[in-house]
Amino acid sequence: ANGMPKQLNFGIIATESTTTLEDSFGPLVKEMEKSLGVPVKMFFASDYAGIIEGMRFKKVDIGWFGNKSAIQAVDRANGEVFAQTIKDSGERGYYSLLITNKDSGLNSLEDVLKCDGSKTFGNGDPNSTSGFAIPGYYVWALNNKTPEECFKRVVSSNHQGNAIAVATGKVDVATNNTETLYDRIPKTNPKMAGKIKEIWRSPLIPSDPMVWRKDLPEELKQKILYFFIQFGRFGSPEKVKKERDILANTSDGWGPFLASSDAQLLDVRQIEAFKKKLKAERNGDKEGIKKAEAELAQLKKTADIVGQGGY
Amino acid sequence: MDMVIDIEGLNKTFGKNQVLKNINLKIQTGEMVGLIGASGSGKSTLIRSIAGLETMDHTSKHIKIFSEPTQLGHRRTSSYRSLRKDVGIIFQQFNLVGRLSLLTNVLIGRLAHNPSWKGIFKLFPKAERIKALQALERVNMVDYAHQRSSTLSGGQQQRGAIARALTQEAKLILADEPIASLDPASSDRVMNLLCDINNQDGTTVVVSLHQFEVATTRCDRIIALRDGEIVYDGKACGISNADLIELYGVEEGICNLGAERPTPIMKAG
Amino acid sequence: MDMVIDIEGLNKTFGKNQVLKNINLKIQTGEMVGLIGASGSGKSTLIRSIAGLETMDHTSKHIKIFSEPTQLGHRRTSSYRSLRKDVGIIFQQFNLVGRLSLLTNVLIGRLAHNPSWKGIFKLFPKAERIKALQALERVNMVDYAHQRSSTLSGGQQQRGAIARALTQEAKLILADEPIASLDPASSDRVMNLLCDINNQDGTTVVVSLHQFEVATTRCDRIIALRDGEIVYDGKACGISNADLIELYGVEEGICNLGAERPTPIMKAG
Amino acid sequence: MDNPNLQLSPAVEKQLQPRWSKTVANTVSALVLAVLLGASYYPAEINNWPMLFTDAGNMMIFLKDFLHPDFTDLVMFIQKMLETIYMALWGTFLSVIAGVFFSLLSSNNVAPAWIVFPTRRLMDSARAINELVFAILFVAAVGLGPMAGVMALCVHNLGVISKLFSEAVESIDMRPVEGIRSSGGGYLHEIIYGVIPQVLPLWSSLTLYRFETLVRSATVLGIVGAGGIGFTFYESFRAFQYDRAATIIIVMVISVSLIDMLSSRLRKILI
Amino acid sequence: MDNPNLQLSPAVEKQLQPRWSKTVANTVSALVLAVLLGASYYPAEINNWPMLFTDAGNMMIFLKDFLHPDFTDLVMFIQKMLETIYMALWGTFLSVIAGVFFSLLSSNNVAPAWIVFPTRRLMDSARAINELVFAILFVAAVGLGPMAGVMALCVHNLGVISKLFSEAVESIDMRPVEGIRSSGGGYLHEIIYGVIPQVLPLWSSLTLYRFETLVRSATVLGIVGAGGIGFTFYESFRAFQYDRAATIIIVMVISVSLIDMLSSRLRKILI
Ligand SMILES: Nc1ncnc2c1ncn2[C@@H]1O[C@H](COP(=O)(O)OP(=O)(O)OP(=O)(O)O)[C@@H](O)[C@H]1O
Ligand SMILES: Nc1ncnc2c1ncn2[C@@H]1O[C@H](COP(=O)(O)OP(=O)(O)OP(=O)(O)O)[C@@H](O)[C@H]1O
Ligand SMILES: [Mg+2]
Ligand SMILES: [Mg+2]
Repeated sequence: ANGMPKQLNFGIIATESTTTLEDSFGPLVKEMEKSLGVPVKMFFASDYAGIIEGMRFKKVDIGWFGNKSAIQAVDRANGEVFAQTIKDSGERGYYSLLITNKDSGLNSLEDVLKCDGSKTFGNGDPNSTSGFAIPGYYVWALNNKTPEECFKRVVSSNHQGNAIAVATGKVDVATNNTETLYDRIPKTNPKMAGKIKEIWRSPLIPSDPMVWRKDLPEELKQKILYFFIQFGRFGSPEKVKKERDILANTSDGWGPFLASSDAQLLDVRQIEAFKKKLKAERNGDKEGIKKAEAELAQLKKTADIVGQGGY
Repeated sequence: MDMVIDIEGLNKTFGKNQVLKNINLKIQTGEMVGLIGASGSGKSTLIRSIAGLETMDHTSKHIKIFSEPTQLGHRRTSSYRSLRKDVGIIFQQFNLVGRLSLLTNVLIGRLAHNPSWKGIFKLFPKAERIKALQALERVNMVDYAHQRSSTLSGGQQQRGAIARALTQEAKLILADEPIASLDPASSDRVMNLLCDINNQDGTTVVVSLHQFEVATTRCDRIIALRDGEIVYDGKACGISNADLIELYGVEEGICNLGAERPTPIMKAG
Repeated sequence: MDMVIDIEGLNKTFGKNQVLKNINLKIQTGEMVGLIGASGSGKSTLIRSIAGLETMDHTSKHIKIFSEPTQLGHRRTSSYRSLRKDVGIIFQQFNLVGRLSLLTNVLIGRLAHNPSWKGIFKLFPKAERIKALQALERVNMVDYAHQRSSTLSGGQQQRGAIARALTQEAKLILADEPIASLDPASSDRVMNLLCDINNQDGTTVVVSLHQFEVATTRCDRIIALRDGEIVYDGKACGISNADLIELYGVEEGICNLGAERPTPIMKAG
Repeated sequence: MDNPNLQLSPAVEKQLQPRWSKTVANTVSALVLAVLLGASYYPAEINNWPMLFTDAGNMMIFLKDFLHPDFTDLVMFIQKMLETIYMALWGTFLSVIAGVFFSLLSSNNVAPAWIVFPTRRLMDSARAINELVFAILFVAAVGLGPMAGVMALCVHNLGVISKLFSEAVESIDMRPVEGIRSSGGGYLHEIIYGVIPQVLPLWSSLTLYRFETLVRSATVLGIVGAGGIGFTFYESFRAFQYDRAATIIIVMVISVSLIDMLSSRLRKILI
Repeated sequence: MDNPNLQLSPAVEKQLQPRWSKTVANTVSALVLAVLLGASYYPAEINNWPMLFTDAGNMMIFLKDFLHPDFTDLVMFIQKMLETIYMALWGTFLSVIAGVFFSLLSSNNVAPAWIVFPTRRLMDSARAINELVFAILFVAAVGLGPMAGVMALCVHNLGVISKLFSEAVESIDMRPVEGIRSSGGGYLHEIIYGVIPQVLPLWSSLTLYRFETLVRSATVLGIVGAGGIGFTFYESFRAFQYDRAATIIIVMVISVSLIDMLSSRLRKILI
């Protein structure tokens, strides 16, 4: 892979967006083509598995991922985080939530952690960072409990499913995140939004990373990085305004990208490693514990160098 | 006397091929009618039309069964369904249900005599099963009652179909070549049966036959079809050898036929 | 002289019902053999066994066609496939392909005479189509060449099946009740055809028949089956009336039969 | 015949005996089914059924959101539908070509048992292995996009088509095939003249049914980034844009109905 | 018969004329198909096919990961499989019960056209409307869990079963039905004695095929949180635990094969 590729393949994971993805990403990608001088082809996939394996086999060059899937892209598909998206409001991330129905009588995490076995819990998709991993770590692992022993029933769904279930009283507590609860649902279903309240909020989760294939030609990588960093920042106010408008209309509404690195994933990696350790402890798997501890130590060392969260 | 079959101006066309041409036919209660004609002359189509299984062309007038119209022009009337139980049919191709046992096939002839829900749940009273078995006995098939009908030999299937029509105890029986696949003894048995129900029960019988010696000896009245037209309708003894030559539409064959086998027509005449 | 059919110790059982019992049979080139027997006596099963469409019980010895074994005990041999093109069959139930035209059905009889790929792509040379049409003409069916065979009348289908077997130009023809659904003139035409190919081309013909007057006038040799056993095998003239009574297994029927129609056996005897 | 009970011949008496074997077999199968259903009653939570009525109001509320379809993007949806049809067309075409072959090899009345068994197992695997595995497999070779989707759909569809086609083959009337066999026709002739004409009407409806299923397919096309109407539906549905989702549903219902009507028409011509 | 060309009778001459109508119809349909496939060639990116060979190595690398199944959780997978079977059993059972009814109503040879048309359109909708809509619909009524999944599967399956069953009904031999009709049997008798015995073998295989599909189903059961083997597969697959995924695939292939063998066996009994 030393020559410039004839075409750049850009994999985009279709998250819960409000506009058509092609319309949303089209202008940004057009600018990218202009700047790079190579055609950029967008692929909108409903799941990251295809994009990551595509990247592994050099069929995908750049991808937009969530934190957790980015780990896979880095570890499995020889990817590298090079930029981070931020919200057009300037927020650098979002928060994982626990929600209940306004009339549920539950008001805080303590109420949930009573664990009287009378309530039902809507857990997130096991692959979701904010819906499953973050609460799994901060709510359950750190408090040494599991949802299964706390609740009468645990079901799992995506954020929307859980929101509906809470709003209609089909489950008592469920996981969610700030983006879904405060941006999407009020727009699409204000009535339902009014029935839901937040009872717990996680630490900041860094917003989504952009990943490229590490073995792209150096020259191309420089061009890509330059494009992402300057876009919406450099140049005349008119140009910046135009580019900011484009960004604001991309996905859920973005601001200019930040430079980032694999270090952005450290938080989530730590959570995952901690979960592994817990699981190993529960199973009495000594080797597993040792491995997880070693991984945690390694992560800690990296974090000491690059800073927690990679900033 | 009551009119069992009353057909006026029956035309039937398949594609471009007019198979029945302006058929007018009246048959009275208790008649035993033989239907003869060359292969392809329209015998089966006529029988199927009487039974309401083919609809006439719209140029046709009517078909009445027991004085009730079953088809007017192109349309079937509502009485067509209610009359069916009084019309028993022995099909040329038997039309048995292959995957059911012979006995069940014969019991189908009893469906109309029982409350409909009993048939739906396949509940047949013992008396009905006896009736069906006795019908099978009459055609010498009682030993095969529980064999699946698709595995029966040709003649056995034909006798099964006859048994089904007999158990139906219909007032009119339309039999389409009921002895085609039968050996002489079985044929005789079956023709005796048909004559019996005609004589004793007064059932009207229309039977299509290729063996015209059987037709002429067994039937009071012969109807001959040629290319979809009725070319003879009258007493059995009225048919001449010349009629027959015309009927089967052959010149060379018939001499041969006359020479090599006795011509029963002469005898009957 | 060559042996066309050579059967030793053929047994065939369906379920618990032994349908053929220790059949031993030798038929030589050029013979015209009539197979008679009551309905259910095993005629069709015998014909199907000779054709290799039924496998014998493992208690059986062998079936040889043209001196080559096609079945040894329970096993079909490999020569069974290669011999089939020389054995033409007219099935009791015609076995035409309903959705294909009559002509195509007849052309199927020519498949073995052409390179196999031509048949696969449905390419039949003009000469073949002419042959097929001429065969149809011989059974008086040429006008129906392009009609779908499922819409033909019973007798028309039967004649189609006969035309298919004729075009095959086989060395052995097995005909299972080939005239059951035919009117007298057509029957005669078909029997003439079979006699012709037997006399002129030396084709061996085995034909099962219910009309024993036809069997006795047309065939040199009669084989009579009763309940799966060969009860008579010899000249046509050798059958007595008593034989017949025994054959069809009836007491009452046969008198009736004797009285009401001429008994051709007497004449032949 | 008037009083049939009077004197029965021994032959009739014999056949009147009840036949247990069949009754017993039927009862046993009914019992097995009942036990299985009973055992699954609580695990499958069928005991919740009263809620279907008590909480039917919720369903109404949910459905009401679909009552106001938003037609602004109709043209785009139709275009997406056409995109999906392109892919489904190729997926179906390729799998039918192969399916004819494999279905004949997996029909007991056409192929010998030692071929049928392995072919059937192979086709079982084509169905049982999740389509996503095939999707990613082809992504590895041809990259993201429609081609990978077409190939994945094709392999899975091959498994289904072979199964359905071979069920059709196994239910044909064997007499015409015997007719061809005994006329000296070869194996392929038996198939072409005896089998295919009989199954053609059913095969063509089944093909159109599978085509319709592929047009509806979303998961595979989604994961390989090939888009299509199913994917667009997901997008809208997951974003709770039920008004748009309703429009897509209308487009899909119309397409499926058209395909079904085409299949009826085709059938009528072929029968 | 030696030189058939010598003198042909006029009747033979007449039938020798080529028949254009059929040839033309065949050519036209082949052309339409060719044009459709051609038009879809580039949109469906079939032109990428050489990559299937040049990059076949990638496929091998990908498949290699599946070569070392990890059996540690086998018991759990089998249990998940059973869970799915519970749900599929009820889903199939309910939809077959209703499907028999609707399929008869949508068969042209059994029901009048004015009933067939609306019933078919209704069943088309049951198939065309995405299963997720039904899933959420039933979540609204009975909450998350197996029951909502069973109901959603059932409604969708009803659409498919009705279609497949009615195709089977439309391909029966009508002569036995005529036999029953002319014996005075009522409409239901025609169905029970004439139609059902003919379609039973095909119906039972089709039912088992659909059962198998439901067992494999994942999307619906996933969204309603009902779990099952399909969902477990997704989890492993998306976590790139191909060793576990391979084990699940083995479990699924075996189950599907068993169901298929059961269907062959059943067929043999019923034929
Ligand atoms: N597949 C089968 N399964 C069970 N029994 C069968 C099967 N085929 C034939 N039989 C039985 O074998 C016996 C002989 O049948 P076969 O068809 O050979 O009689 P046939 O002499 O040709 O009679 P027909 O003159 O009525 O055609 C019959 O009693 C029939 O019921
Ligand atoms: N469904 C059909 N479509 C087209 N033509 C048909 C159809 N049914 C019958 N025919 C034609 O109608 C004519 C009369 O057929 P029919 O079956 O009434 O003859 P038939 O007198 O019963 O003959 P057979 O003695 O051979 O049974 C035949 O030429 C036949 O080809
Ligand atoms: Mg007829
Ligand atoms: Mg026979």
